[in-house]
Amino acid sequence: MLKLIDVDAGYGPIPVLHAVNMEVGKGEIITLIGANGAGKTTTLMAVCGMVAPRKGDILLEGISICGIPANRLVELGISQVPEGRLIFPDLTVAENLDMGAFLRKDREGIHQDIEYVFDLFPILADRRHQPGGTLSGGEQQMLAISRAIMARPRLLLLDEPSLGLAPMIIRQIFDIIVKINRESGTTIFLVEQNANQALKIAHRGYVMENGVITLTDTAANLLDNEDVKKAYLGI
Amino acid sequence: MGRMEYFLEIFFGGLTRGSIYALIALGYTMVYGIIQLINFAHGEIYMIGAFTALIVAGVLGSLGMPGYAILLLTLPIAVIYASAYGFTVEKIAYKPLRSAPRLSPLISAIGMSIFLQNYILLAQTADFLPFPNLLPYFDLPDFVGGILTSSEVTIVITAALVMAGLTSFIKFTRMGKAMRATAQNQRMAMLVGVNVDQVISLTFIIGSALAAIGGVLIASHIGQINFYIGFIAGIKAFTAAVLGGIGSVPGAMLGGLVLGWTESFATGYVSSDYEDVFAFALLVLILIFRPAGILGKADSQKV
Amino acid sequence: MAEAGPVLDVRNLTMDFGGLRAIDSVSLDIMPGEIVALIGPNGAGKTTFFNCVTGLYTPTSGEILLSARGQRKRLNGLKPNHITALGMARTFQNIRLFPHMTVLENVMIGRHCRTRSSIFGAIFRPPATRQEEAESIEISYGLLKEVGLTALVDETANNLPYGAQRRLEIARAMATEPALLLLDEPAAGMNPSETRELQALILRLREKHDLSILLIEHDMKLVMSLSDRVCVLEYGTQIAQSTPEEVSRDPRVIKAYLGEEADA
Amino acid sequence: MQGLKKSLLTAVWFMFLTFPIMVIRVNTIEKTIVWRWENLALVGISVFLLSYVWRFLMSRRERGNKQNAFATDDRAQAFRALIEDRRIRYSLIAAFAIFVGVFPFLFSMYQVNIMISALIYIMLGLGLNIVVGLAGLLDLGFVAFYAVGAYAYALLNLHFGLGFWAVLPMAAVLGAFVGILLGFPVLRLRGDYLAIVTLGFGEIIRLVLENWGTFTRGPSGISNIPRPDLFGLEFGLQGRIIYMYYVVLALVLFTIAVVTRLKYSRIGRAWMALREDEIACQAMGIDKTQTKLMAFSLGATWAAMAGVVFAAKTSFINPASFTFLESAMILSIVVLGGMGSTVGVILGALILILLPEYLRAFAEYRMIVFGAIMVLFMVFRPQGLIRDRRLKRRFHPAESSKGAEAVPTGEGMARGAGSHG
Amino acid sequence: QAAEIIFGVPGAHSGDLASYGLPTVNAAKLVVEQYNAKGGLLGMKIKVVPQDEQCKPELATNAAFKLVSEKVTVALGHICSGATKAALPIYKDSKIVLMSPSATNPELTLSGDYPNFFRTIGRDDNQGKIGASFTMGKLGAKKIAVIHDKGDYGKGYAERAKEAVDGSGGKATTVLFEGVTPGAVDYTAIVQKIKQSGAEAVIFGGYHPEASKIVMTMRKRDMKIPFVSDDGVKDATFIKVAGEFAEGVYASGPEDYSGNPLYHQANEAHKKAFNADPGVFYPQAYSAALALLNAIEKAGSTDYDKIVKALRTEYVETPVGKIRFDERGDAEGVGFDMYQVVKGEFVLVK
Ligand SMILES: Nc1ncnc2c1ncn2[C@@H]1O[C@H](COP(=O)(O)OP(=O)(O)OP(=O)(O)O)[C@@H](O)[C@H]1O
Ligand SMILES: Nc1ncnc2c1ncn2[C@@H]1O[C@H](COP(=O)(O)OP(=O)(O)OP(=O)(O)O)[C@@H](O)[C@H]1O
Ligand SMILES: [Mg+2]
Ligand SMILES: [Mg+2]
Repeated sequence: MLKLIDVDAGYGPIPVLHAVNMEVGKGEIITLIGANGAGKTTTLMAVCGMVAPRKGDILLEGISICGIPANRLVELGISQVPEGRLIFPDLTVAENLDMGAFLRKDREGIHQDIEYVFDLFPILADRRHQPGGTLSGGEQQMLAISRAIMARPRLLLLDEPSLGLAPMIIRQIFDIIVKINRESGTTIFLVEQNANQALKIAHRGYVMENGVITLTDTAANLLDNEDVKKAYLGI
Repeated sequence: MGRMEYFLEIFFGGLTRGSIYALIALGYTMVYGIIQLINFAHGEIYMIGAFTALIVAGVLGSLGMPGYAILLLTLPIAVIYASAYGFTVEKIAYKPLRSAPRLSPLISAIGMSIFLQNYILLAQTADFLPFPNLLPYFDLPDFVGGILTSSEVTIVITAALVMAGLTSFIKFTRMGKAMRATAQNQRMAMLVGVNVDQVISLTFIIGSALAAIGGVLIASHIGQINFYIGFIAGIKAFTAAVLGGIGSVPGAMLGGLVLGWTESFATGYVSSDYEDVFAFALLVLILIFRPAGILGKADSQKV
Repeated sequence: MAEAGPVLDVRNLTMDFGGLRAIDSVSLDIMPGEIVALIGPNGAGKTTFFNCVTGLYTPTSGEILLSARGQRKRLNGLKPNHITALGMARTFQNIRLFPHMTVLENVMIGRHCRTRSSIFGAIFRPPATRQEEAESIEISYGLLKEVGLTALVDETANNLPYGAQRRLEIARAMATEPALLLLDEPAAGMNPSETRELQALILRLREKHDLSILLIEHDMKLVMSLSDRVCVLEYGTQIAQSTPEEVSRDPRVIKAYLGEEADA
Repeated sequence: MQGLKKSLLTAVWFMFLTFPIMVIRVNTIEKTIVWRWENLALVGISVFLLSYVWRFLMSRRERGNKQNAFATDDRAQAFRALIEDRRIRYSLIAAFAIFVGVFPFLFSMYQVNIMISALIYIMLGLGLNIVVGLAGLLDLGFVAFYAVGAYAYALLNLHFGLGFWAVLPMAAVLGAFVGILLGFPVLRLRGDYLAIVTLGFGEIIRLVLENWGTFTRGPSGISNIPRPDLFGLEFGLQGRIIYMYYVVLALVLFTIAVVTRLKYSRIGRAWMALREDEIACQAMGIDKTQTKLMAFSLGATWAAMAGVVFAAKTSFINPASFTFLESAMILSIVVLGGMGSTVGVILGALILILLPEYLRAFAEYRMIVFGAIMVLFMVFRPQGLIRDRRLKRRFHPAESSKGAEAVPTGEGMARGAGSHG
Repeated sequence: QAAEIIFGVPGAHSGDLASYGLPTVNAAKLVVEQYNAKGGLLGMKIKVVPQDEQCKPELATNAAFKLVSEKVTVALGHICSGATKAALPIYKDSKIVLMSPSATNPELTLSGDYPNFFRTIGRDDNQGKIGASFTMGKLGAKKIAVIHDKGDYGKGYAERAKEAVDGSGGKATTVLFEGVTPGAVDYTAIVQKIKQSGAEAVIFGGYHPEASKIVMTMRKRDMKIPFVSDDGVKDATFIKVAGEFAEGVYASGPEDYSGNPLYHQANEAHKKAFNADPGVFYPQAYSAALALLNAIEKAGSTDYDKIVKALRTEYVETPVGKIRFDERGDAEGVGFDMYQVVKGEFVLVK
């Protein structure tokens, strides 16, 4: 479904990614783990068109998506839970969700999906008329995930969705990710610090160090890998 | 003459002036709302709108067209041209500065304003030019006849209609929604599929169109224009936008009216020597008690 | 030093946002040298509690008392900068460094309330000012050494990796010479090995600076191993306050926060 | 090919855009119309050509953004190495100092006169730089304090016969006082609200000067303001101008010294921190209001002093000199030069004040060219001419080796810093 | 000696007051062209050097220094009195004659400080008195509203007029004395205030843009009271802009020159050359240019003292009449008459 070929990317004069190769199959959950500043977010940004690769190519279902602006990629079915959540602070929770479905035209479906995410995160239903900016950190994270779901994406990019969430909610969120993947066949590209949990739900994983993919394997193998254990699982 | 009548005259005078301020203020507020830029060249767009109208009306007039036909053709052309200028100015002077430090586009705007003023000065004239009265004349009932003129009524009604239209556009259409989202977070707006460049262009186009309408209305009412009219009107309209709460569309309207009334009443009951002093003093006072303007929201950023 | 009284004494703190009661009559005290963790589900009011205590929000009701630097003071109604000067410092849930200033300067800002030099001092640079400045640099540098950032003193803060930014925020807070340090999710976004380093750092700081610490954290492993006492909030009310072990067994806490298979 | 099409389209668009204004001239009274078709062709051709230049510059800018990592670093490094070589640096500085010192004897009075203007604006720019560049308070009414200083001198001289040197410190104090007075109620306003309120204050002060005729002589202004004296010596016009030049130069040097010291002081750091994040600042124990007020009134002090100099230089003042446009110009100096950077502000002032003078050759096209240049400058140099650099501190290996970890000294860590705008 | 006569034209050529300054440049160009076509002056070509100063005092000093450094022979200009005051000492020290077509501030000539200053326009103080006595006498108004534009010129005029009214021994009173903001979006409020004050006539000090706006607003509201103003208003542009509403407006101006063929000739020349009607102060500027060049011609030299002497002794035919200059620098024969707009033209009120 998604393929990164020898991608180099960075910000202004600063290079971050070096010849990154990745592949995400249809309906797969893959996870990208790595230390702070390794370049995980940058990878996602390159995929969603917010950072232009300097070299290499990114293919979505075999078609190059380099140079396509981010807003057009949403039409192609890529949706994202960005780092820092980026809630629209003055829009209410409901309006934020509505924005998530910006490109959709089916009112009925949108309505249903709003109910669906309120089911997933009941606290959002309680806060539905509160401006997004006043939500607590965790509530904002839930809102960001819900908003991404609202776009009914084919490929969902998640940047550290468990950041700042209570343990119970983290588990819940990972369950939800699996659920979305199973129920609607959404392909999931998960970036996580919480490598342990991420690898538990993922099919395959990539490890990134300083902008270079150093290791890739099935999630189960990575969980057993000694280096990974030491560096990322804290065991 | 009765005190009441005098009061009403002053009141409606302020309402007319305020409506014009409001129309221009909308452009400031929308642009500010979306890219946090004080678009100092906006006053010039208003001026260009009026100038284009003058030229078009002149050409049509010389062809011997009847008054209403002139108005019907002139207004849309002025609006189109002002929008085209607004659009182009954004592309040249602001778009390359999207990721620049915050004050850079402000300076670019000041430069643009100087440029446009002198462009008109050189291409047309420095002199004041008579502006034909394009507004329809109709008889008002006797009891308001002494207080109001028909052009004032036209101005107030047009302004109200335009503003109602704009409000519902922003509230109910997809584009309006996209505008609000872009205003809050451009990156995220892009990530939910909003074409941010397009939204920003549209904002400039709408703002410029409103300014052109204001320009044509007030030029018809006052009967003259020159290349410098944009500057003062611009500063006032900007003040109005801030007064109402910059970034807020209803705020700009309210701010325009409040400013118009303040000036009008200051002249009427105190002295026009200090008309502007009152206007700015009011601004300071309001902001001291409502730091985000009358309708502005204190930002709901959380720590 | 005041004798063994609590450093921070919060009584019946309540905070309303419009109709929403974010904190409902919460009481909490922190003894000298103690590390207390504040946990609870998202939106429980933990950050709000911090904001009330540090003066960013004005609480609806309740008492906040701080005993530090040899005096005991009621904090209600004081401005945040005043409270910091009294001996309490904090970090933020969303990192708030001064992005375009250097690492060293960031820490030196923390020295602001402990130094005196005025405009005239700045212009004429009398010996006193020069000495104060030199001292500031020395202390700040020392703190950077403690958090392991000396290699980056001249880097601007926005160029730092995330983990380094967190540590810088802590160093900056320490520069204000607090008796009580408030940390809002310091381990968020860190991987387990980084978290372990953080834990060591916090303990080191406590040792060296006679520090009490109030900590918000969702990483249970960190909370359990670090804190002397844990206070649990849910919907703004306090549902438990006890040792980490007891709290982790408390059924209400498990139900509200940890979830069934608490694997910490 | 692609470029040709683009340029053609651009040309057509601009021909459409400028059509009514450039081509048609109407006389609504006599109902006559003049068509100036030649202008249309002119617009078309020049836009067509300019669009190539524009695209070329744009692509260079893009490339600069993306790939200057090594290329320009080399150049910059080489340049810096040159500058940092002591001998070269000192001889450069000495040469510059000598040039500035003998300037009045090399050039005509006109040149000296406009240089005095530029120096006054350097003072103003540096003053505003404290407020905008360092403390991040957008002040659009800076000219109010300038007016306060100018009028203080003019009036004190008129009524009490006080001289330049007596008034200069008085005006400084007065400026600070007015700064505090105006700043106090409004400094809790955020960002652009502050901007408009200061704009309002600027206008209010000007209007009061204009309307309060009995005190200020209203719009007709005050004339015959004496230039500074030197122990009562009399010079001719030329002598007075040259003396004025040195007086202003000395004041500018004083300003630079003060601003530089402030910038790297405890107060200066607090200003910068305040500019970056107010909430974090408060949490670090900085008194927001007090610190802002300090910046605001210090800026006002400088504006007032510059005002005194200005009044002495022109020997005539009236309220028309203190319009909003003047504030805008001073702000442009700061931003165009590079916010926060002293050298930048100096360059900014020289460019923005001297440019219109040297554009006199363009006669009536002077201001349109000036406006265009302002836009282009910002577009192609958005962060200003000189980017403010933070002072680096080198720690001695001896000191660091005691630490828990090895500390690199200088080079390695300095790279990349400052490359963020 | 330079092989050229440099004819400086400093004034506002950009910014808000450009409309007052640019006509002077045109006038200078036309007159100089005439001379050059005849082979120049004293065997030298004349070159017009405009210098923009936006009516700002500090820029005016720059412009003056610039002209001095370019060895200007004579200068026509400085449009605003303020800029003129700031620049005059520089010309004085460099011994250069400056002649303004528009600076009306009395001090400029009355103070005696500037022997090098001349003007082809009358002084505010005279005009104000004329306006007031005309309004009280001929028009018989008892209650008079005096309005001005807060500017140097307008306010000066209005103050003189007010003095005259108040000092008339009860013949009439000023019922309103206020300044309007030039360039304001509209003047409805002040007009209503005039109406409310019960004034029987309005005296306005200022320029034509504000005057026309106020008059139009008054007339559209059926206020038919007389409107009396100054020579900043007595300008063709006023009639052009105000159109039918200009009818009946009084404005004082230099002694009647509508019968002067030179005046019409100058206007025609402008229309021919620039394809537009001339703006304000054009006749004064045209006259000043003629006067200056004539003085050089008569003096037979570009020597300062000789030019000054010629200006004071030699009469010259100009669009504003046959003039020469008195000791103080005011043009003799540029007194003021009162005019009224009748059928779209200013005609002398007998
Ligand atoms: N906007 C930016 N401009 C310049 N450099 C940046 C920018 N954003 C990130 N970087 C740098 O790029 C590198 C990689 O950052 P990235 O955000 O991709 O890391 P990450 O793996 O997502 O880390 P984290 O776990 O902290 O989110 C870091 O060194 C960072 O400092
Ligand atoms: N300024 C505000 N205005 C309105 N409501 C607010 C405001 N600040 C916080 N709240 C609400 O108060 C509640 C508590 O928020 P708080 O940030 O304290 O939660 P928290 O315990 O820190 O959660 P998390 O662990 O997710 O950060 C939330 O429901 C939030 O929506
Ligand atoms: Mg990341
Ligand atoms: Mg929180």
